[in-house]
Amino acid sequence: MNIVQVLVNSLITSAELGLIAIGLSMTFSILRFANFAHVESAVLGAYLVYLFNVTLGWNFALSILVSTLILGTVGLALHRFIFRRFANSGDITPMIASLGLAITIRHGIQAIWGPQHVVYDYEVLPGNKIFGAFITDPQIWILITAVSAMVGFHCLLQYTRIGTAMRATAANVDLAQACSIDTQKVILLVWFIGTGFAALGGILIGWDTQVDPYLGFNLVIPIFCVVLIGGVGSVYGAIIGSLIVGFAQNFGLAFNYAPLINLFGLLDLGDRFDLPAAYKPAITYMAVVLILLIRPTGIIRKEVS
Amino acid sequence: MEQLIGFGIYLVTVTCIFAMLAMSLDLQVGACGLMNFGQVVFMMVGAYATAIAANAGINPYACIVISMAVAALLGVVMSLTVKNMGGTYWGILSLSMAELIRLVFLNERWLADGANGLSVLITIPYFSLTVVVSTLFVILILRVIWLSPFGRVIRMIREGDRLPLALGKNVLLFKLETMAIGGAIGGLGGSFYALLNSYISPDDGLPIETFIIWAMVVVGGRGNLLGVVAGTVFIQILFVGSRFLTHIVDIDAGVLAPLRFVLIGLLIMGVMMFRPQGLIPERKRVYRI
Amino acid sequence: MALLQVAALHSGYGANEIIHGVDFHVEEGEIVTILGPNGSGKSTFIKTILGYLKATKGGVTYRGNNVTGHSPTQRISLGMGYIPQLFNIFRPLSVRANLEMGGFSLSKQAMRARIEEIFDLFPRLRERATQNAGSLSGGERQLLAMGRALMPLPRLLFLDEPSAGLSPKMADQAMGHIKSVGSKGTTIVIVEQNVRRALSISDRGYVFVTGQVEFEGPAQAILSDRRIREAYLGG
Amino acid sequence: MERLTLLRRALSGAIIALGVVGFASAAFSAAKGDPIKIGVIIGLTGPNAVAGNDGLAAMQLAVDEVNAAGGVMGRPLELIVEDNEGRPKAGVEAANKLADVDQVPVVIGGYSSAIALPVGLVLNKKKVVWVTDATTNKLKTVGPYLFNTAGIAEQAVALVDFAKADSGAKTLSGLFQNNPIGQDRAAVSEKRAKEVGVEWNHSMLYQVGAKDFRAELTKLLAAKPDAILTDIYDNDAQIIQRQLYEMGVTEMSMFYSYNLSAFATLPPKFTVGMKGLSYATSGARAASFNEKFREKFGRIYTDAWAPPFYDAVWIVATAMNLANSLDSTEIRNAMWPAAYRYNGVSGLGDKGFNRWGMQHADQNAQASFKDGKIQPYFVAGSANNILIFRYEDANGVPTADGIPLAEAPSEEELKALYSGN
Repeated sequence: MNIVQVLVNSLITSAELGLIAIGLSMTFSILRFANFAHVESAVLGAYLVYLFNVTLGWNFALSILVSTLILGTVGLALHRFIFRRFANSGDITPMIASLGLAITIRHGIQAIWGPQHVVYDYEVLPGNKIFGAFITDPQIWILITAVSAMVGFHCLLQYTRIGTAMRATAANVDLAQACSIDTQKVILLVWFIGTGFAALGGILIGWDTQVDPYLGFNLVIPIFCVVLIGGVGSVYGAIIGSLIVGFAQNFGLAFNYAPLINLFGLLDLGDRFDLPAAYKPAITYMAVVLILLIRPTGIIRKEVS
Repeated sequence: MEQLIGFGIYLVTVTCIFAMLAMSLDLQVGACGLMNFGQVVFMMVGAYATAIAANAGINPYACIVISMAVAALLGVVMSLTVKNMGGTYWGILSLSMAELIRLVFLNERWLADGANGLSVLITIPYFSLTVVVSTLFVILILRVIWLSPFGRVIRMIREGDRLPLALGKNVLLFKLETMAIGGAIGGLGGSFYALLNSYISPDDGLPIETFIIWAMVVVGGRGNLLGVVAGTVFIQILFVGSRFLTHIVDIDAGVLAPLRFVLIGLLIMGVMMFRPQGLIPERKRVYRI
Repeated sequence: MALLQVAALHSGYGANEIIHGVDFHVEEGEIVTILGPNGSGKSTFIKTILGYLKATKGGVTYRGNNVTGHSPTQRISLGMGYIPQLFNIFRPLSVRANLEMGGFSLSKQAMRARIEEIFDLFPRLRERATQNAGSLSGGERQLLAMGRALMPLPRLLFLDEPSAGLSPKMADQAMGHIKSVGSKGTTIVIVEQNVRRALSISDRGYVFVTGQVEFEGPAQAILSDRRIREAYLGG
Repeated sequence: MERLTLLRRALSGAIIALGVVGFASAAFSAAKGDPIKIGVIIGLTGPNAVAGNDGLAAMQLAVDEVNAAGGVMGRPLELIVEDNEGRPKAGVEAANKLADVDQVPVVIGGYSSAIALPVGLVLNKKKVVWVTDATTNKLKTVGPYLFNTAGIAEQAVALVDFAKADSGAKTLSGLFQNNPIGQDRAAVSEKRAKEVGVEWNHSMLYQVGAKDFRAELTKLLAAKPDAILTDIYDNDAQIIQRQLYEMGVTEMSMFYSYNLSAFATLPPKFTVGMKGLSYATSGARAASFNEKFREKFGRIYTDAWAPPFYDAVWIVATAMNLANSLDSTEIRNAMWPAAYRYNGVSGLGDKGFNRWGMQHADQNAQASFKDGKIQPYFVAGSANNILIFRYEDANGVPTADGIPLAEAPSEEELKALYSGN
């Protein structure tokens, strides 16, 4: 087994999950409901890039920028026309509404673009060879974007006034209002950044793989797992969560468990005990079960009032 | 005409089965605040228990009882993971447990023929009638539970552990009992599901089914049995009724199919926007302690 | 003219009305205590005044402005301040960030100066400036809550049960702090269950029972009225 | 057996001739009157949406042709299409609706066995003919109203033989989707590999719809098998091929696919040297189907099961004409002779049903990718690229399952076949 390749694969998986999870974690902590439409926004963003880049023939980078901004605005509209009215209805009502919205977006996309996958106007090449492992340019971009996002979010939340206001709003909305923080503005900003960032994540995943209407549907549960493993509302939690899931999925399959099962030489039950690939999705779920049983509020324990 | 009645009977039967699953979820969510995102696992395990037992030649009625027992036991096991976990955290944990169980059924061909699933070649006489009567019985039982002291305590737990703990209630025990009852009802629904379709496969236990059951509960009205039944009927009508679009709208079936879901999604969202507490909301009562 | 004038106020949660027509006023510079048994609507009342709940009937006039329809944020910017009962600090934020949030509407310079003033007022907070608020002791949290609320120099400060969860000694200290803040010119409304301690620093008091004002008068009068004490305030 | 083949060739020739005459006279004989409705249950949304839409398109193409050629009993044929949403529950709901409300005598569809089986059970109970192309061996057990126009899993051993003969592989690995068809393929391939003395490394079963297959692929390549068998569909095929290419696999000749058409829309460089089985094997007739499909829908189909769906419509239309009735049992009885005479676009055109209503034989063509296009492929030293599976005994004589029936089995015979149920 090429361990460097497994390592690289792990990092890419983590970065792809993390890109969307960071936005979801932040919006989750402020909006306080599980937004199932978050990941569908990612897919919509990815399709918009297809529209601009392939159908209309725009420059790729420009397409990404415009699409991300449009989706950020879509986020504002979603809040204004749909989710704002759930401010006092607890967390379950908006969750089911977002489920309805997700169904609508997903199938709206299929009605427009069909079920077949689409790809961007981009030449796929064999990856760059680094220490015996292959990594492609889009993957490098994904890693760069994920790391920049991590640093960017950190700086936003820690060193800017509006970022601190976001953390304050996440911690205690009533008190934030008592501080004359315009929490409505904060929430709008969170929708804008969160949805725009989801779109960016979706676009990059689409760039690295392909775009189809079920891109989000197949990602939504793993991403919720990542967010909750890490701890809702913590950007660092989302990063740690995605690293855990990414590494567990790749190393979980690569590892030969024979030494463990033979109790390191005490038994001789065979020399290969691999985890069947069919159980790859189970790795994420096992991680959720184990981690939440040990730490019921995720790895980064947030002190929320 | 006879066939239309047959379709009506089928719809009533399948709606009753899902009403049971929805009421079981409502007992956990609407009453006890347990955000079970893995509800479908009760149905799947119940259906598989019936299928496996039936293939072993066990009496159909005994199969139903076995299904209820197995699902109730699963409910107990799941409740042991709740502890003081927050709503969505346990939601994802329960979803993970449900998916792990489904993956075992999917991947272990020796257990239940893997992805191909199991046929259930037994029937019980007056099946649809049995399902309807069982549903009414479940409604009655849940109504009694709701009004009982037990029901009052679990509704108190829904609002947070603090008050019931302060009153000296063993919160975990109550959650365990709730999950066991919810599991048994879900297992009953699952057993009927297997008998209705004569078949069960891992695809019947996909997470999407859980979310549809959730929509039934929330659209109908959490914490109100009548509301939950109404929600089940509503969602069922959405999914089955929208099939008749084919007869009204003359566009390509490949485009109509996703548009049908656009409509379903919009209607679910619309009900939530304009009736956030559901079609028939819970009547809040004030209790003096 | 009164600083705050409330006339025939009705409010509650949804269809469930809790406040049934309350008249209430606060004069500039006063310390006023709202008393009453559990469930008498004291917290609901001040949440309505602050705009967290909508008044179904009646009006709130503050410094001559009708603020009945204003949002909490608007009222705060007009100079109201509010320290909620239990969740009154941002636990994940540092002490300094808490104060910064308190002075969210201030300019950068004014904020820095104001934080120094708060640190001078409560030196304990200066020692803990970079610590997470969640790690403070109960008394320090009360100080921080107060400091946070004082950041924008409010003219009218509402405190919801400032002594809740504090030991008697710390509760006494908290009252001392409140009194000293009041003596610097801030008008204060306290909601309290601990009658004696709150009234001892107050000018006037209101007694709420089932969403209505049962009695209103000078603090000393309430303290010395055995009938009121026995009927409503548990001695 | 020789005589049988000759007879069938002659019959096929006659049918083709008839078909040509039919098309020639199409202009005069286009169907008129109230349409005759048959049902379709297929996945138009959900995980099988790509395959479902391809299958539906193939059926629509066949319906157009049937109607141009005179329709069914002189009336046009019409499809009532129901989406199975990729959920067994939705499939069963649709089956009940089609049987009870629309009261169609025949329903075509399927794809996923997890849906085709419960739908088949419902339709058999209601005596509605169910024509599917699902692959699980269990289809045999459902009942006498079920027909299958594609080979079932136990017939799909040809790829192992192909890979062994072509590459001389000593070890094989498999990469299959983790669903009924993939699991069946894995089991059948592994069994066959052991039979022909090839070491079976392992079967890698991947999750349909996932976007990240690098862990699976890395492990697959690390085991260094001589050849890799794959059963990959639709959107997954694109990503898997791309990720292989990105991981430095620029030459794909070690890959043998059960479903070569899944890769037909890919950039040619992703499929260099890739080999596998093509199900649309019936020469000019299949080529013409491919061309007509592209013309009508402006795209090529990527699902191997689109041609058998096209055949299914034609067989049903023929059966209805033969039965000259809308009674489902009479149509069912006409299904055997209809398929016996019909010359299809899939599986060498020979679509005869055995007594179970399954294909009596499964025929695939060996093919490979050249410049992104599927071409016939011949193993070195062989002039034949058609792989036929037929149920035979040790002496090469077809067993009962390997004989196509020209007439329906008797009721008693059918009852005996399904008496276990």
